[in-house]
Amino acid sequence: MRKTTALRAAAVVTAALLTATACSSRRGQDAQDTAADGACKGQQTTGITDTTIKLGGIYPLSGPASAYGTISKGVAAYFKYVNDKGGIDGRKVEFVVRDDGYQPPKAVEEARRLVEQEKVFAVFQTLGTPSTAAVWDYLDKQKVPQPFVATGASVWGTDDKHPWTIGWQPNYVAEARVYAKYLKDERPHAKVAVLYQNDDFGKDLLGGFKKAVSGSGIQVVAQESYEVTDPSVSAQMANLARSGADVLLDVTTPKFGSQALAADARNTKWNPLHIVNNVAASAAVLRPVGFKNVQGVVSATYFKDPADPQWANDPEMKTYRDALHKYAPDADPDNQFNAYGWAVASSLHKALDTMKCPTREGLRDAVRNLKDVKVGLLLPGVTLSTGPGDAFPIETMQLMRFKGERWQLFGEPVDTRKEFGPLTK
Amino acid sequence: MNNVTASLAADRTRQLRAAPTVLLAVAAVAAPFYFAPFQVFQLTMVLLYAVALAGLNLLVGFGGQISLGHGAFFAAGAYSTAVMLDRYDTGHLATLPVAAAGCFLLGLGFGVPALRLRGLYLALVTLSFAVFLPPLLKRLEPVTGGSMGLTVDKMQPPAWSGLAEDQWMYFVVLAVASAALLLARNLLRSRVGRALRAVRDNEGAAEVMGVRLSLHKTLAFAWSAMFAGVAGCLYTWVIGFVSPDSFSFVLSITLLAGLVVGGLASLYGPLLGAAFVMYVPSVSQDLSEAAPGVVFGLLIITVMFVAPTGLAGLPGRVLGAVGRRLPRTTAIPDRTPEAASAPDAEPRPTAAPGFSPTPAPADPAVADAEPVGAPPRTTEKE
Amino acid sequence: MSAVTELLQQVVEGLGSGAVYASLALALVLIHRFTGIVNFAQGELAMLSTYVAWQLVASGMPFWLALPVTLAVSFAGGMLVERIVIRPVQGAPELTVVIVTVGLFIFVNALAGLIWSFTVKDFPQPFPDGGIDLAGVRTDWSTLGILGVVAVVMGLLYLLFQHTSVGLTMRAVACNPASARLSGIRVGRVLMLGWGLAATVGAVSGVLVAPVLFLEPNMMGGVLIYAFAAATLGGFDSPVGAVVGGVFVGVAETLTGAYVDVIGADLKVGVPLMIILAVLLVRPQGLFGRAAVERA
Amino acid sequence: MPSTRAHAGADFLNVSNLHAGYGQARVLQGLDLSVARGEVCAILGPNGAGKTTTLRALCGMVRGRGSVTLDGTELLGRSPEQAARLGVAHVPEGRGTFNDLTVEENLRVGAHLRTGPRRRGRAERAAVAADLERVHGYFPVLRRRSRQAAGSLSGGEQQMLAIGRALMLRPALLLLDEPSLGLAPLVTRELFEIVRAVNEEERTTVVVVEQNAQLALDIAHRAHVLEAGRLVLSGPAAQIREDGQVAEVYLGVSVRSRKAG
Repeated sequence: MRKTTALRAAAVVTAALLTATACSSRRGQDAQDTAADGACKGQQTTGITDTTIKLGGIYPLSGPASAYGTISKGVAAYFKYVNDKGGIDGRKVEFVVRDDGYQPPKAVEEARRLVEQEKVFAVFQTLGTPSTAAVWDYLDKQKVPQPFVATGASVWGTDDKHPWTIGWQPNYVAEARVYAKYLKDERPHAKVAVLYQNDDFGKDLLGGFKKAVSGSGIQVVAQESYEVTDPSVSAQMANLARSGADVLLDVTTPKFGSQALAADARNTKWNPLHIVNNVAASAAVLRPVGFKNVQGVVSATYFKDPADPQWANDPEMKTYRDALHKYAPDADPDNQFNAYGWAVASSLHKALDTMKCPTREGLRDAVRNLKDVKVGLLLPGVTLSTGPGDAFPIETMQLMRFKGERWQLFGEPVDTRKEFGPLTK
Repeated sequence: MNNVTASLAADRTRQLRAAPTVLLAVAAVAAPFYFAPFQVFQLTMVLLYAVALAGLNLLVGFGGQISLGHGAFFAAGAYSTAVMLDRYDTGHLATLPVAAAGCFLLGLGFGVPALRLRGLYLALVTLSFAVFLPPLLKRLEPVTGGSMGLTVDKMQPPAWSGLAEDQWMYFVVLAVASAALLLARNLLRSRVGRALRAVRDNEGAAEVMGVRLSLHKTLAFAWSAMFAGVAGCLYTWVIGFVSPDSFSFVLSITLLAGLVVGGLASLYGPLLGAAFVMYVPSVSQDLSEAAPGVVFGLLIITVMFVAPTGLAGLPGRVLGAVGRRLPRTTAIPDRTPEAASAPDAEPRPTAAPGFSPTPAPADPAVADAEPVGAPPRTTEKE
Repeated sequence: MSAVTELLQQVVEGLGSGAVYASLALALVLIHRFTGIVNFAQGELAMLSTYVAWQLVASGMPFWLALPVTLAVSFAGGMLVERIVIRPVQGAPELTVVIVTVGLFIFVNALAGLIWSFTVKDFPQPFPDGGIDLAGVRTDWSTLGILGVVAVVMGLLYLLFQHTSVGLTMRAVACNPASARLSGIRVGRVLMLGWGLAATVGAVSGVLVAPVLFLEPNMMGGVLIYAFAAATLGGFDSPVGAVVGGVFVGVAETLTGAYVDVIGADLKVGVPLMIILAVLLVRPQGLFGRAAVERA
Repeated sequence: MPSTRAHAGADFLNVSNLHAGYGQARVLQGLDLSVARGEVCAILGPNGAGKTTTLRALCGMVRGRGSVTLDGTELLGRSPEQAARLGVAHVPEGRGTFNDLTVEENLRVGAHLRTGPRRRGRAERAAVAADLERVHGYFPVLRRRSRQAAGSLSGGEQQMLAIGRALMLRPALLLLDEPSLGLAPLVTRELFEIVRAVNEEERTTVVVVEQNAQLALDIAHRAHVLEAGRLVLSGPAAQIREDGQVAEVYLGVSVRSRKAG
């Protein structure tokens, strides 16, 4: 008898719940997905109307990688600036930022939230290789564009199973090729020691470098890795110093970049040519080390460093600084990540402008068909180019050397695709 | 006649007690038809974390041993599943028993040295293990895919079910989680569970009672690791992507924090803790766009202030219906939650066992001291 | 470079990292000794103190004036944290207190990021640049400086505990709080004092390591694990043990990273694990702990 | 039955209608008793009668309701450290020595209230030295073990140390909780003799809780018997010792397991 009562209760509750479900289910929201008519018939227009466009970004605002979270501020500032000027082709941008704490499962959750609840037009951007890799299958299945992801892993360009995902910044292999070319030209018999971060970023760059110098007189004689969780790289630097190499390739993120540069400066017995990779080449990284300690350090870049006085009068830089001041007053305009956000957002603006259809498919195709698109904060000579067989928007970088209190660009911009051929898996 | 009334009354109470469980079950089954897919996904993740927390609960809540390395077992389960799917193309279902058994054995291996380590020291050793695992996974690149991680197929709903992917995943995880939570419950009601609690409450007494201490402590570790491994396996099914940096020591600390926030040594604690871990970061972001961490940190502290014994113990505290712990001549009034939250509460570490770094062996208060982390027994739901 | 010189150079490198670990381990041990809890937020509090010092210097105060001000602020801050954050959960299960410190960790880390951003700050180096060369082995002044200051702090703590009546009171509370109260000691105040002291030692640690590690909100996160290892090795109750443990962990980690190829730099983080495990299996109370220290 | 309020009025320690317990467990339910100045008073009773709880309520370790006055000052609602400042020295069950500290340090902690930061004049130091001397006089063994860690002492020595530390407080009221616990009979007897000497020489009022009723009654002037949190009997120690009924009821109980409740 007890059992029947319980069962009956359960049945009643189930019935009630099912009724409630039928009446107010939130699942039905999928029906709101919209499609276009006319020439673009059948294509998805979710998240885009004649007057609005909704984008969603996933950044680490908390946790160990929160230093990069500020990119979202640069992006948001750009969109606010554009909206005040009338929007993108008359469409006001609504930009939703979600925090994934640099954790892949959280990124999946937020991607689903953006697509299913926020109904964004595209996921712009995801940050970091793990988070991007965790969501690209899902976005591909949902046919949601994932343009200009904030990670330089080469896989975004070499992969052919995810047409909806594309990178933006020069991939790490391309950057490695720039350094390889420089060394081949300047120091054909260099013995190179490498300090690298033990993750996709460090390994991609190191691997690309080794491949690019293979067959030349350049040798990698020592390599030491560190974990992001390590307190310092001084022990690694001591080991590299033992190798007696004459070139140090420094593949680090900002804090470790400062540490490595400082360790190199401290060690008066070992004076290699110090090549620091782009991520750690901001003036903000070099200043704490002391400018006198980083003279002659070489790096490569593709966008204008806001902390570098040589761009102080650059019109786009001025616009950027004014806009950041106005729309993101708590963000530091000197921080290169804010400038990165601005540059990538204006790149998306250009891509949206070239869409044939104002649809998700339109954006997917537009970002894969960019022809020498110029973007204000990118270096002169660096443009966005993609096409069939080329899913790497930026592959050109220019070398620079630190002198006095600023970076000095030297040589011609290096188009790695031209120099080394297209990158394949 | 009296007997009949009494048994009827007992039936009534049993029904009353069963009612929330039944309601919960019905709600659990109906949820994926009501909520949006991403919300269903969130619920799936809650269940998944609840499995891991239930395992941790066996060890910390009932065994009295602190592990800050359960993220590592979680990772082991996730990676073994991903590798099987990626390299050997086994079906999804085949990975579950392997992950479970593998982690059980791993836990058994860990349980042996854990015997010699207590409290703090065990926590630190397990924490170092959790720190060590990501670089190790990167080193084993040929198998684990290195720092790029492995992308594997998620589980797909069979055609006959007529369910969407998120719904199907939800039900699969629901089934596994229910089984796991039931198993945890039964484990605790079995001889093993009683032995575990005896060990927690008083090792000396447990030994006198003839409990084979070392065996049970090792087994507790193994079971606990198995649950974490199963959760890891589910993780791979649901997320379809594993990478070393997904399993940093932050995961281990998050798991422990989730468990304590949810409520140690309680059956619903793991579910509440999992929900906390899952939803509160999002809530934090809604409250403060600029620095979600500030809000998240404050929320953890606030919850611990309001519910020092975890969320599961909160209703009881609010109702004031907690049967307070019966004192003995050595009773420790200071450790009851009431004393802690009373407005005029002063720091009364007087008798808090484990408080003094060197408990005087002669002090009888220590003899029935609770182990580190054990909650006052009032929160037990059993 | 001969093999011996090279080995010695590696040992010196290890001493450098070891000094960093030891300095934070000292603060950890202090709190544990007086309150019996492991303070996960210790490193973050030290980082916060360092930002205070940085802010003072950045606003024009000379370093040697900013330092005592920072130490005083940290002392008061530590007492305040005990009073506001820790005392409300004093009677709760120990794990609850530990989780509160985890919450504090997250809070302080995010707060520092909010106020000072995650950009690396340059922190004035109190020690002269360069170093000395002894038989081909180069030691930076900063390494020597950190080791020296850590030794001095350790010595001061020893004097405080062993030769002052405040120290006696503190040790009595650490040993048996119940009896301490019965002797009329205001345990609450002593606990606040303990937190204040630990925060001060942490501030010293932060200021020492900031020029080497570079100041940003995650500066101390990585150090914490090693400081745990150092403290465990030293028995978690002894300041001397913490320092010896820290130096030992630093040297062992550097040497294995350099000479044991199987381990290499990427897996050297496993060294503290092996050390902790080995030490605890042989001597569960750590190198400097007393047998009775083993805690339930 | 003799009156439960034997000689009220001019009492040094006065307990009236004391309720105390732990959580929901009420141990003392309206206890009344009084102790005259300079008296040694024994509290006896079966396990769980509330003897230890009474002492804990007196020194503030356990909260109580009702009234406890010491020389007219209310003790209830005070913390142990406040009670200590009023001259209540409690030697807890299990002794509660500072095992990591040396014997001398233990004693110095006992004098803590007189050597606090604001009181470290020459006179105070001399007074502490004199107190050390005094305690060493009662317990010569503590002088010999001065530099030894308290944890390394034997049980009897630890108990002496605990009492010595309490005496360093120059207490007005000395509370002893089961001083004989775990000690050999010979040691216990010695200990009780010293307590008697302290009482006689310094006129310190002593309240002792003891399972070994015989011993306690030997040194006590008066005795109170508790049962289930209430006073059931009180009177001069000699009288109670002679009373066959008490011996039967009370000593009979005391033979049973010591720590079951």
